[in-house]
Amino acid sequence: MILTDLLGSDAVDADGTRLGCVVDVRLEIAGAPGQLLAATIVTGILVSPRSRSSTWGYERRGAQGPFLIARLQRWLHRGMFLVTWEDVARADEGVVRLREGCAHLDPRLPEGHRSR
Amino acid sequence: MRAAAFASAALLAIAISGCSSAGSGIEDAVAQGIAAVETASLAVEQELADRTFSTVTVTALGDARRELVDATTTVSETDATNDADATLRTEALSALALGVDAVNDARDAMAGLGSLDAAELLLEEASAALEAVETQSGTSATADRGGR
Amino acid sequence: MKRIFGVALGVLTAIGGFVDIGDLVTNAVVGSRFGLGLAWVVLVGVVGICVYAQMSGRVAAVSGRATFEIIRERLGPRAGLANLAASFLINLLTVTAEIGGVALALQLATSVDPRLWVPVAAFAVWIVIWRVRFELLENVTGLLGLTLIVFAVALFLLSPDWGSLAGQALQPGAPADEAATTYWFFAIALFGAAMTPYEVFFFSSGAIEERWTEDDLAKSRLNVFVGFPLGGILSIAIAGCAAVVLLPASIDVTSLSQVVLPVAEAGGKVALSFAIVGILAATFGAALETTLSSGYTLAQYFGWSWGKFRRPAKAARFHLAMIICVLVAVAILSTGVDPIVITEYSVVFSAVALPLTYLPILIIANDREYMGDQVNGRGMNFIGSVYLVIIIAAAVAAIPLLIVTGAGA
Amino acid sequence: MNPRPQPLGRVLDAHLHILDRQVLDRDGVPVTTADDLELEGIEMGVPIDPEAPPPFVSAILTGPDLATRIFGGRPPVSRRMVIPWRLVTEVGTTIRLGVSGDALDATWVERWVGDHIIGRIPGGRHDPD
Repeated sequence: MILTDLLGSDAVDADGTRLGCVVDVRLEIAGAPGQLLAATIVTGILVSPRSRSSTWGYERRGAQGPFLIARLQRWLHRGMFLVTWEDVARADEGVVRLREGCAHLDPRLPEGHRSR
Repeated sequence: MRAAAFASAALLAIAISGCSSAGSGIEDAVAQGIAAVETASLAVEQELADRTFSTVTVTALGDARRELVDATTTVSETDATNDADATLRTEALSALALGVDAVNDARDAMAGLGSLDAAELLLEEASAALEAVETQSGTSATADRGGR
Repeated sequence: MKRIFGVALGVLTAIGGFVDIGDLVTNAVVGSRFGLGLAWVVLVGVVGICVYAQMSGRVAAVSGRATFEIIRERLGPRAGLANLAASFLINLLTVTAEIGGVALALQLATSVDPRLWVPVAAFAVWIVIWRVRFELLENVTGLLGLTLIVFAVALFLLSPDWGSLAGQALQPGAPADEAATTYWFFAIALFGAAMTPYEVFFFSSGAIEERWTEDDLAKSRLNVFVGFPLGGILSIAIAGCAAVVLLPASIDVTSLSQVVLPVAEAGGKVALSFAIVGILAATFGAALETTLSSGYTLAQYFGWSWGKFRRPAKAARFHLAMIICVLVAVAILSTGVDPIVITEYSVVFSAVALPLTYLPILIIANDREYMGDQVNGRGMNFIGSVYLVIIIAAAVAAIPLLIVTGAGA
Repeated sequence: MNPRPQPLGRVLDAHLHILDRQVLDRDGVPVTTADDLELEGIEMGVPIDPEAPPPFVSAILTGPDLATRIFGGRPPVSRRMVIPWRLVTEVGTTIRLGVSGDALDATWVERWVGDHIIGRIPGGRHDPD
């Protein structure tokens, strides 16, 4: 499976109700140590209930500026949530099914990491 | 504020587009002709005063001639819708022809044929003729359409 | 001492590099039709290019990423490709205009048909890009371009009625014999000439070619905030010369030979030679910058290896793209199309393409992952946002005005 | 909203932090952009076993995948240009590889143009003066 098969899919709950659009996939560099970099595992998906538009991460990070763009982006993606991979039941063409009673988690990223 | 100005300018522009007539086409071409003849005059004047290089003068004269020929084509291809327009077209064409002749004389003079002083006088005549046509078209246009 | 020299050099090249065929032609056209009535647009444009260049230079120096990499990364492949197509076509148009400008400047010096000069100019552009070090080409053309100061000197020598010039500049608005739409059309053209996207692609990629780091930021700020405004003053001087000599004679500028007439009028042959050298250097320098920019934008979008600091075979597609661009420009010019007309269109389309190239930089300049603690301050964000609005307004209005005014005819 | 579980390693979002970023080789030479990622351990249309180990990133995809992201569709697996994820040493504002770009399939066009066109023009293999 490739990443962009998931991105843009509809996220539906166990009853088939649409919850939003899969806008991103959360990864963690935490698996078994590989040759050069520890394995990068999928830990969850990010679902935005109201917008499919591109996200620039404003709703997941502390960035505030420029004010207007930050506000617009936060508003478009208000209500975004993270679903852990354990709560994903199945991925079909254009639809991702979640398990019953899946938890809607805070989508924010842990603070600060910068490298060049 | 500026955005509003831009937007209203754009709307206004769309609203008033499509207003053109034979008269205004000729008027614009005559203005183009005047600009070209004045350019040639200025270049020749500078040449006579030894303030410029002959290469620049020759180039300016060549550009002026191209503009005059372009204006002449525009005028010749204009359809007149009334007698006034037809007369205007004839007069504009003859004034532009004077301009082309004068610029050609100046170019010849730069190549060593004839005198540049004489060409300068011809350019002045052509300029006067074109300005007369412009004044005339301006008045007839005002009568026709109530201004530009 | 060496530091001071370096700083001075940067500022001087920024001044000389600011003016290109678009600025030359548009300012002279506007001056000959509206006097200094549109000088305010040059001010708006210069502040805009300062803001934009400073942000993208800072992003390049701090994060090591050039402008079009950022555009692709933030806009994604689709909007990024639309942006690439627009920027690349405008760039190509500008390359054509600049090479045509070099040919026209050579015509002024020799009175040989510019179409014969086109292949010579194009070959010279290519060979310089192929062989000459980045710093050298930037500094030489920038310094020679400084001779355009002769336009400012000429304006003084013409001893104009300063009061009436100031009056024109301080009372913006269309004169009685010009339509309001034409006035605004030329306002956008001037804005596009001052804020051409290629300048920013070149500036940010140049920062990477010259391996800037955070330590170079102060220097970059000085180059931008001193060099560009002085370049803007040159632009206004070109308009001023046209306003003093050509406007009263009702000469609308349609060719490069008319642009230099006021200089000859004011300062005779000496001034004229400076002007011709200046125009030659400015258009040649800009031809290099625009050709490089076409390579930069393509390579950065697709992730190809690029840069003049590599040997050509190690940035093969980058060099191939530039060769093709120069050849296409020669093909366009060989049809006999007037470079001045191409210039007039290219500056307007520059204004159209600006928002999508500006927005990603504004966003990344706020991204701590890229910028660490060098993110935009509040003041910069405020000005940046104001300009975002201006740029979008100009882009939206440009095409309707182009159609309605028949390109300002 | 519930708090998220405490992460064990570095957390990043695939679209935000990886997609469309520049891929550089060991020496900092651009190789390509990350046009897509291959995730192993998810089969389309197959229920996910909650007990199975989590899926992981197996490769960076480039070339034809850019075209399909723009125009839609799906490239045949055989035409994919793949950079295995195990070659990645660092993910930051760029993705760094631990190998030289010349050794990768993904750079064959660049090498071909360099060898057959640009390298044949005089001066093409020298540093600029």
